[in-house]
Amino acid sequence: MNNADLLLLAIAIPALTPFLLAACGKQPNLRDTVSVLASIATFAAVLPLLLAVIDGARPAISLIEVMPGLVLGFEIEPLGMLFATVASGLWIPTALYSIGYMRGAHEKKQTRFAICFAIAIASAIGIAFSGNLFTLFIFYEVLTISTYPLVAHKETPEAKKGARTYLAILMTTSILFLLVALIWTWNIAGTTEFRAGGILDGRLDPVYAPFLLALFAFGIGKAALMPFHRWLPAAMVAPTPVSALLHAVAVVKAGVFTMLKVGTYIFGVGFLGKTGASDWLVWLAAASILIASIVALTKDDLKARLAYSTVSQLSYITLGMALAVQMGVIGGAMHIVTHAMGKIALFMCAGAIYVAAHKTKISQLDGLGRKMPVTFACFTIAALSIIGLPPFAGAWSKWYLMIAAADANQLIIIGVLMVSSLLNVAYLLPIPARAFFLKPKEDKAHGDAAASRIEEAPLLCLLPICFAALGCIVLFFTIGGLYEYLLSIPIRPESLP
Amino acid sequence: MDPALIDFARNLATAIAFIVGGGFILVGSLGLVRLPDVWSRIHAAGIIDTIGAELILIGMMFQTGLTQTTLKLALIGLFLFITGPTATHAVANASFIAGIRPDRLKRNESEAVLGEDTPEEMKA
Amino acid sequence: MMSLIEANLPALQVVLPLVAAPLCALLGRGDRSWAFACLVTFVTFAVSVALFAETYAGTIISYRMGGWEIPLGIEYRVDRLNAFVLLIISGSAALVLPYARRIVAAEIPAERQPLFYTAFLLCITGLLGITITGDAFNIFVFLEISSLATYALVASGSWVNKRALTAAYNYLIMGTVGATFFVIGVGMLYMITGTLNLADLAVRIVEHGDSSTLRMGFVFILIGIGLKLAMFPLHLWLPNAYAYAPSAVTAFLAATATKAAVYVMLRFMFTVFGFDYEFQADTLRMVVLPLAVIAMFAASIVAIFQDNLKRMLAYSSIAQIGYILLGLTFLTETGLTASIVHLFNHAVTKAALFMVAGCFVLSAGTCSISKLGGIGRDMPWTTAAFVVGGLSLIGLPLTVGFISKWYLVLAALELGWWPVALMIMASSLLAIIYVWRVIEAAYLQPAPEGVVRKEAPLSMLIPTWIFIGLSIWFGINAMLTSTAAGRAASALIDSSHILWKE
Amino acid sequence: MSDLGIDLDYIMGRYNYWLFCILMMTGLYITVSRGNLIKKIVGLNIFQTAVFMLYISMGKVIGGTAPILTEVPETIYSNPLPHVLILTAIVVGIATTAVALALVVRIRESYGTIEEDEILELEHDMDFGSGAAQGDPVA
Amino acid sequence: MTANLIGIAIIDIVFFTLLVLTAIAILRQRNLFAVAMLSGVFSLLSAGLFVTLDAMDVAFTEAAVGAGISTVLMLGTLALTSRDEAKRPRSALLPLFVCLVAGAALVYGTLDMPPFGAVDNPIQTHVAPEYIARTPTDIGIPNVVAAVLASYRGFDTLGEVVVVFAALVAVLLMLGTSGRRTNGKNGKEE
Amino acid sequence: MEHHSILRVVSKLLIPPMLVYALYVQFHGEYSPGGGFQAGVVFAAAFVLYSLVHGIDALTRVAPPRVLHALAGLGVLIFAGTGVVTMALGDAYLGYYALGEHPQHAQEWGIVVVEFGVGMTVATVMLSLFIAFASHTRKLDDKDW
Amino acid sequence: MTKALGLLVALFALWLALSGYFKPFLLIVGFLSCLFTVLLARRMNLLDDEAVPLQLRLTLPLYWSWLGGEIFKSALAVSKIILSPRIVLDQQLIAVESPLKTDMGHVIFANSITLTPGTATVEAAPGKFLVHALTNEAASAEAFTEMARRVAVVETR
Amino acid sequence: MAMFLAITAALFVAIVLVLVRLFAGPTLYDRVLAVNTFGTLTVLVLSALGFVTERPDFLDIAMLYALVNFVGTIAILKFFRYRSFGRIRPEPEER
Repeated sequence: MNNADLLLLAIAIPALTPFLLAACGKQPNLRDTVSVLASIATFAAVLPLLLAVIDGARPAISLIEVMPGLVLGFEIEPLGMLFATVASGLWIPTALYSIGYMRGAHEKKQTRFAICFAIAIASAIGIAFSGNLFTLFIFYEVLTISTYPLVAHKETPEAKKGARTYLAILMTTSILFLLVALIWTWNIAGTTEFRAGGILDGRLDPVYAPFLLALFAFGIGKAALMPFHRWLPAAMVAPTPVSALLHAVAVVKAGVFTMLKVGTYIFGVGFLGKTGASDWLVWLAAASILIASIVALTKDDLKARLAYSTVSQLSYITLGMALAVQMGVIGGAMHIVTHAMGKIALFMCAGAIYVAAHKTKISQLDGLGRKMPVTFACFTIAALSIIGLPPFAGAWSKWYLMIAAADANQLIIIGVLMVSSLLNVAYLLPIPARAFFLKPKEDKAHGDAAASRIEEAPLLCLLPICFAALGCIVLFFTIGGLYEYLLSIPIRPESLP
Repeated sequence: MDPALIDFARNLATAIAFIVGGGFILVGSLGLVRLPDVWSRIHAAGIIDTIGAELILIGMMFQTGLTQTTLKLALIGLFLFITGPTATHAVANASFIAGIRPDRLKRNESEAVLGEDTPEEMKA
Repeated sequence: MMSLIEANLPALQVVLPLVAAPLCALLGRGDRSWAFACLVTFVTFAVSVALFAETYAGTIISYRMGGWEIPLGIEYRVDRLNAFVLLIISGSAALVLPYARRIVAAEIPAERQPLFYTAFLLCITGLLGITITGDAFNIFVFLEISSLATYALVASGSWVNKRALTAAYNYLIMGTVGATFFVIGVGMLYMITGTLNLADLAVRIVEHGDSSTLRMGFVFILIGIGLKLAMFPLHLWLPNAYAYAPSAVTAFLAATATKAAVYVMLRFMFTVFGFDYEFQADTLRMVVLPLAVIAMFAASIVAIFQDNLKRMLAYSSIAQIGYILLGLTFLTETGLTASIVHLFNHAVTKAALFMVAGCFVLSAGTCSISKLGGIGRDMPWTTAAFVVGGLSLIGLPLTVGFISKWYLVLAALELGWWPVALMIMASSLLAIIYVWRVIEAAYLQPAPEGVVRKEAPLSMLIPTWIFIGLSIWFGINAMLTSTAAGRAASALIDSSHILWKE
Repeated sequence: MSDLGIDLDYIMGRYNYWLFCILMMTGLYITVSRGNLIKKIVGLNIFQTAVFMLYISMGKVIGGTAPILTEVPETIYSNPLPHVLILTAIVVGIATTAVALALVVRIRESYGTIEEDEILELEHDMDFGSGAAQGDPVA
Repeated sequence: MTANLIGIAIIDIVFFTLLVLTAIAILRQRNLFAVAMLSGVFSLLSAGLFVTLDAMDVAFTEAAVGAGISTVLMLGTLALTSRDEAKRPRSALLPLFVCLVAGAALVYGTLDMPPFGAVDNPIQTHVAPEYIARTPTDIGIPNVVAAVLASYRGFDTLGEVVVVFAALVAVLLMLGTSGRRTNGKNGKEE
Repeated sequence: MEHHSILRVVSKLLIPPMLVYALYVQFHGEYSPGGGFQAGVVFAAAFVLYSLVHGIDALTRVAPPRVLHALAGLGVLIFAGTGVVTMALGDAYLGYYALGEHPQHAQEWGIVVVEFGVGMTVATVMLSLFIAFASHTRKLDDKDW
Repeated sequence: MTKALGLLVALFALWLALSGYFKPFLLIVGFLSCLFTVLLARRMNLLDDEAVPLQLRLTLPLYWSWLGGEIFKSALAVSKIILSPRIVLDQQLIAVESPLKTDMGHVIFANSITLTPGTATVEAAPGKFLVHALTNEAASAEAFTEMARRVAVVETR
Repeated sequence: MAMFLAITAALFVAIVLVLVRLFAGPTLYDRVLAVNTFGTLTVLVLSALGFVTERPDFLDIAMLYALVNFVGTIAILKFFRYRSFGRIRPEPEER
């Protein structure tokens, strides 16, 4: 089996899983087994690809020419491979976790949930492997639509409203800006292929470059750049596994990943740096980082706070791209991984808390740490990773981003990153602190009996959390390999043979 | 006979027919406007339908001589001759049944014709 | 025999359904006439496939009715453009008719069904005739055949809802005014050129030069056809006509009627008038373009507030016609490609969507969105078809709608018309809203109490899904449609003399 | 003539068309402005007939005769083509009228009126009055 | 210009004046029976006009249609509907505006039209003379209109027949084939 | 004797000539104004007159709607079928030259046949339309007017 | 059968008068047309004395010419009324006895009354007519009897 | 020829007068009467026009109209009578 086949397989497995799931929708156990097996199989297909890519292979395949000159095709390069690995890798724990969560919370329509979940993963991998912007756009939209039912899963009025917001913003931005940007790109470059060094250099009048970049930056709504970030908090009405995987990993990372791809392979870092087209984006991203952090401080709802945190963290990656230096790309890419690890753990914790204690507000968590020690320990680790303290993975990505800012002579940005870290501390650490150190409030309604029944979440929930928290630590020590790997992201145009 | 003379005679005949017929038609149409009610107007229409129309057609026949066109004109005359009064009768009948009566009726013998069972509306 | 058929293909295209119509009326019983009509449409479809294949390479078939020389007699002229449109029309017919049986049986009294199918065949005849003919006045005649049949078809919705009658009446008045305007326009052209043959007209219009008569001929034809194709301020007949016509009729009309009119518009605008003069181009760009843009927004916004699914889709059709006209007003090859490709794409999508509405009507007895709660569970396949069709309406990738939007935006960008490109996209966002209302109702709302809804019968599901399949297939592999449309467009542009063409 | 600013030939060459324009406008006005469904149809007929006249007058040759050939040589004939077209158009017109009238009959049966305003009121009631949803059958 | 030609021109104008008067009478008349009659008169006057414009066949058709079928059908409809048009205030401004714009466009279109009745108009030189010149040899019948109608443009006529047939289908679809009423309520009298 | 006997007698006198006149118009379309359409209308008018005087039921007895509808379709088929025949004979659709050796006769034959189809359709359709309208309501009694 | 034949002959004469062409084709078609018409007339039950008035004497043209004179005279009378500056009418509805035996005779009589301006038949009842007359002179009974006498000559069975 | 023009002119004057009656009414029977008379006049005008346009052989139109006009008049009366008085007038059995 060669790499191209593997590539197809990596997409096909999650893409075909829904059919299997639908077929065995009547038997929950079988269905959930299929779900887990599929996630493992996908990862198994992705891993050899990763190894091949590390070896320098660039498998490519083009499926069909949709319109003259517009190809539906895949090509793997380091950045995409990284994203695919993260997405598929984290699917396994999430699959396990969601079994526990969904059963624990007695959610309805679990089959639909599993199906949409699988489609979402398939499209995330599709995004990762896209050989051109057009293909990427297709999977981008599939991702949006397949996650809509997940967000609206509870079918309550709030869920519907949140899902509407989610859909409206993502669709609006993608169609109104991204598609136009895509067509514009195609119009001037005659192709939408991802090429090292970009395809616009020499074709696009530098005067227009900022505008095209703006179309991209706002068009990629999944990157949650302010002011188009509202969907992310709105989507928090979804069941927690959804928030965990999709809104910490697949969906938002698809957004920033696209951002990186566009910066690196469409515009080209060199072109961006030369023309200064992305300067404005640097400032916008910086503003986004700070404002989102401040908003996060004001939120009492745990998931909402995490969501705003995500908004803020995503802007780091956008910032990395906008800095238009190699280190920025590397830092951004690295942040994809580290933040994913951290945030998924945090969300899973939030879910565990909901399943075990039915609590969603931070102010209700007082003293819960003693009842759920493992959960909150993991929460603390992940939080520290997000904040960027060694020995947790988050430290490295922030480090590289700061280097990038220095490379780009944006000293103020370094300051911004510092301030942001402080804000992270301010909004994340109080949570475990309350849980561990404060006394539980008297709950008149449920009484002590209810409170005393709270214990750790089901094992299926707990295991993935531990796994993710562990990942945060392990990643810190193995970052060298990742850095080496990321250096292979081509920045300059390949010299023609 | 002199063809010119025949021509003249023929034109003269046409002219007379036209003048008389046209005169009747004008008078009839004037009557249609001037006369006070349906009943009297029926007679004005009668002038146009009968004497006026026929005379004009006859005048035309003089012009065409003995050709197929003459036959057609004669046929038109015949049709008008049959349909004209019938239509007039139908109008008169309809307005009679509708209960419309002449303004100042000098003599009314309608019961004599219709008999005892004449509906109220028709007696008007 | 084969060669005889082959030589007379263009005539057969129209004559087949034409001869079939009276026969169908004579057959007498509903099912028999249905089967016969189906058979005829299949054969007709085969004929248009043959014509399409023949013209795909670029041959222009010219068929002389009665064997008379061209300006004397009536010419049938098939080129890439109208072969494509013929394919759309006969293909839609061949799919809608099999679909029609069950829903027609439910909506139309049994004794009227043979007449219904006869009218259907007549409508097909008219539409095909409009498309294939190369004679300006012949267009009018066949336009009226299709229109009269359409009025009857729309009015036959009155057994379900009496408003079909007023809808048909309004359609009739506006349609007739439109046709008469068209006749005035053709008369003016005839007056200054002395010919009715479209190709001959094109040549002689150039010879005779610009004149106020030519200009007004242009305007009257534009308005006349505009009425028929529901160009924005002239669209008032469409929503009710589509909403209250029998479901099968709506599906067919939405797929074909306005499309044939658009074809006539294209043919006149490009082949006949050819934009030698500022006046025509200015009219299109200063008047029709803004109207098209307004249509895209206004109609979509109105669609959002409709509770009747069919009516909502009808308003959406007006908006989609706006897209088609917009592509036309660009006066570029890409713009035309966009228009032509959208002809096909919208036909496929809208037919499918209206068919879904028909399935809802049959099973749920209503197509009121507020009463379709939870129908996604009861009728999974039908609703799924709606979702895919809706996505295509929005213009998401992997559906045909995307292809159209792509070309349209591309055309706008080529001209550097930024605001237009953004507006195209903005209006498709409105489509999201109205499509999503239905999807949300179908999946996320609870079903009304005590309602039993069964999945639509296969005879209706299969045609619906064929349309959906087409709209996916040609969304993924648009080579055939976009190449065909591109070729047709370039042929049109080549045949016309656009004044700023390099 | 031209120094007066009036070109008599020009006017003579067009007066016929202008007259029919007036007639067309009258017909169109009746169609658009009247609320009675039957009257609209009558207006439509007038409108169409005026168009027919436009066609026929363009086919006229002054000094010509009907295009039915005679033995007389050198006869000028009027243009037969507009005649043919208008024959067809008249037939189309009567067909349309018949369909329209049939519709009016049915409308009257269903609505009890043939006045547009009253029908609109009834339909407005159907939409908003009873609270019935728009998509519902109203037999 | 002989006296005859001037005479025809005058007849032309007289007919036209009568037509406009009739049209205005139709506009103002509220009794629908009177409207039906007036529309019959209208088509009869136009038939006369067609005769003066050399269009015998058209006049023939218009007379047959206007006086015969059209009136009878309209009466048949009136018998089933109502006699009078309701008196209702309607804003006449918009329709007036529409008509004036359409009329202005028409008049503008006539400005460059080839003059009425001239022998060298494009339409008299391009296709039509061919018909007149070729009919005797091609088809061998004197009525050129019939030749064009049934042979040169026979397909148009086929379309015309189909239109008539379509009208039948349409009317029967709406009113029923048996002639008996299908659905109950209808004002036998209002 | 009914109160409109005059009308009855006159209509009886008039109908046969009207029919013959209609047929004359039908078959002289090539020589003088007229043709299938006009003939059809006059033909129908004669029947309308009959029904006006003798009632709609008498008319439907003489000309049953079913037959009329069939004939209407048949008329279209005659016209369209002529085209199919010429097509089968190797000429174009409605190319009458295929109908005979002598070109002019072939054309004339074609025109006659085609016009016959027109006349048949128009007459029957017009009559059917009248019947459809007239019988859509309560029957008009013969004496009722 | 005689009626049918008579009608056929009459109709064919009408055809010839209308046609004026004596081409074999047109003659054949004409004959067939007339035959067809006769068949239709039979189907319509028209073949009786009223539709085929073969029984009428040849004196009909004579009667017509007399009637023409009458019409002319009464037309003049009515014209005088119309043209007079003040219109004076003596309208009346009078019953007129009809001595005629056949329907055809009745019709001829009634139509003759209507044809003569100044009088018009309004309603027909068995054996008598209701006639509207414009003036006293028009309503004079002698004129009607004279007319009835002349119609009777034409009518005889 | 002048004669025909003259008679046409006279007929036109008559037509105008008849139209005045037609427009003015007042009863429907006045109008029917006017229409019928108008028909007769039109037959004459059409015949005269045949002569004016020098093609008198086409009297068919006039003949057609002479026949059809009658049908029209009868139709108007029949339909109008039924509409307005059909109910008032007793059914035949009752008489």
